[in-house]
Amino acid sequence: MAQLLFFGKLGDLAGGRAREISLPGSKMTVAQLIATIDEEDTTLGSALRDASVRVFVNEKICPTDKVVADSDEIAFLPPVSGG
Amino acid sequence: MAQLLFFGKLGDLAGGRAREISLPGSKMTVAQLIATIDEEDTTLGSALRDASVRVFVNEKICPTDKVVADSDEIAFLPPVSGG
Amino acid sequence: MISVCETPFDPSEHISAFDKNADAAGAVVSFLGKVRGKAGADDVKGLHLEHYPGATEKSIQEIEDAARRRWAIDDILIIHRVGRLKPGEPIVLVCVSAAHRRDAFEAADFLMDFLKTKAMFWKKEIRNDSEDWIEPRQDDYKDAERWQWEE
Amino acid sequence: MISVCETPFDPSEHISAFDKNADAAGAVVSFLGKVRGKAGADDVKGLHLEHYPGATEKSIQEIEDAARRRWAIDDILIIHRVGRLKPGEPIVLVCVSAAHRRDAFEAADFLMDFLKTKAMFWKKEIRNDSEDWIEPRQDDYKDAERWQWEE
Repeated sequence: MAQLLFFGKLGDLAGGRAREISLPGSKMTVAQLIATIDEEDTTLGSALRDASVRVFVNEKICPTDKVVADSDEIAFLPPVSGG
Repeated sequence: MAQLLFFGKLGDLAGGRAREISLPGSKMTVAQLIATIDEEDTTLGSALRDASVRVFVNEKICPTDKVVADSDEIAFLPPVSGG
Repeated sequence: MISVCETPFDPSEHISAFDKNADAAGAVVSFLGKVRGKAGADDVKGLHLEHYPGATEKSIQEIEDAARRRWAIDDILIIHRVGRLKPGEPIVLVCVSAAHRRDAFEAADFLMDFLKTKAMFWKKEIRNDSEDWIEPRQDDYKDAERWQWEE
Repeated sequence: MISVCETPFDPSEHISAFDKNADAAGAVVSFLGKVRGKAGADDVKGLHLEHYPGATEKSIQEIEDAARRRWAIDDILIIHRVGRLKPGEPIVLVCVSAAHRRDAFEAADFLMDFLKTKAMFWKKEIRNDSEDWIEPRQDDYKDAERWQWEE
């Protein structure tokens, strides 16, 4: 199972910080993954597509044409605000 | 008696931080006072005349033509260095 | 040292230990950020702070490394709270020791600017009748732009 | 609060008390200056610091007042040692609390620049085989010139 992580306001929209998704043998890109999510939940889908959202795969920033696998951790990060 | 105060390197030159001097009924200016000191001790006298030295009379900065009285506290301040 | 902690911390304890270790340093600057009980006219009941365990620490380490490349620094301590915070509680503590005060001041200032705009934290402000995810203010971004960030 | 003290002080005690009082503040910046054991290649055995009782406190108060006119500050603490100091001992502690971090950082920086160049202290460096009265370095004057001093 791939692990999806939603931080900040994205977690509120997703109804939880973490979600598992099965990507067995898929050649899905991050963009395609977001499209799949969008089919079920347009609000979350368009929030994930926002230009301010960064995608990290296994803790490394990635473009949305990155192909993801079933063992990956895929994190969606809205603008940060520490301190 | 007027109280003379010498700070920092001026105290070392004067051989002490404080000195009393009698100025009864005098109309001596600070410049004249320095000249009097210079007669006895040229090294100290010329150090007191250095452009970097500020003169405070009763804790207020004064020009050297300020007339000083027997009850005054006259302080000679070389460049400061705190912190 | 970098620490992300889930429970309240006592800043003076950490500052004290940091000072005692900073034996050769001439200057120690510390910054403490606390939850304010006001945001504009509204009362703030608290903050909720999230992080991305592992990745957040890495993002802070990158900020520390950038500061060390730029200034002559002896030591750096960064502690950042996450979880639910009440007004008055410390959010972030940054300590920097250096031989000279300018290095310590600028590095602490730099660290805070990027902890605000680059470190992986997300902050929700909890008021009596609403909750809002906070993003850095324009001023925060402007502050961070004063420095040329070098990867 | 302004304090000129003849005996060693524990900075963390004062920082701790200051933090606890700074309830409404969002930001607390502290600066601690310590005696370094090195000056260039030479070992420093200690410092001797003189002040002008009364006038010195007044000169510090003027610096604090100037900072308060310039930034939105909640509270300021300034402690300065005088007398004979050993390497590692605190010379000066400055704490500033404010609603926002930029005010606290800049005010602390400003206070230190003028404590170095305007407050009435005189400092002698004691080495193994010599003693020298120290004057501010060119860098100290340049730092202070960054701010427009307004009487």
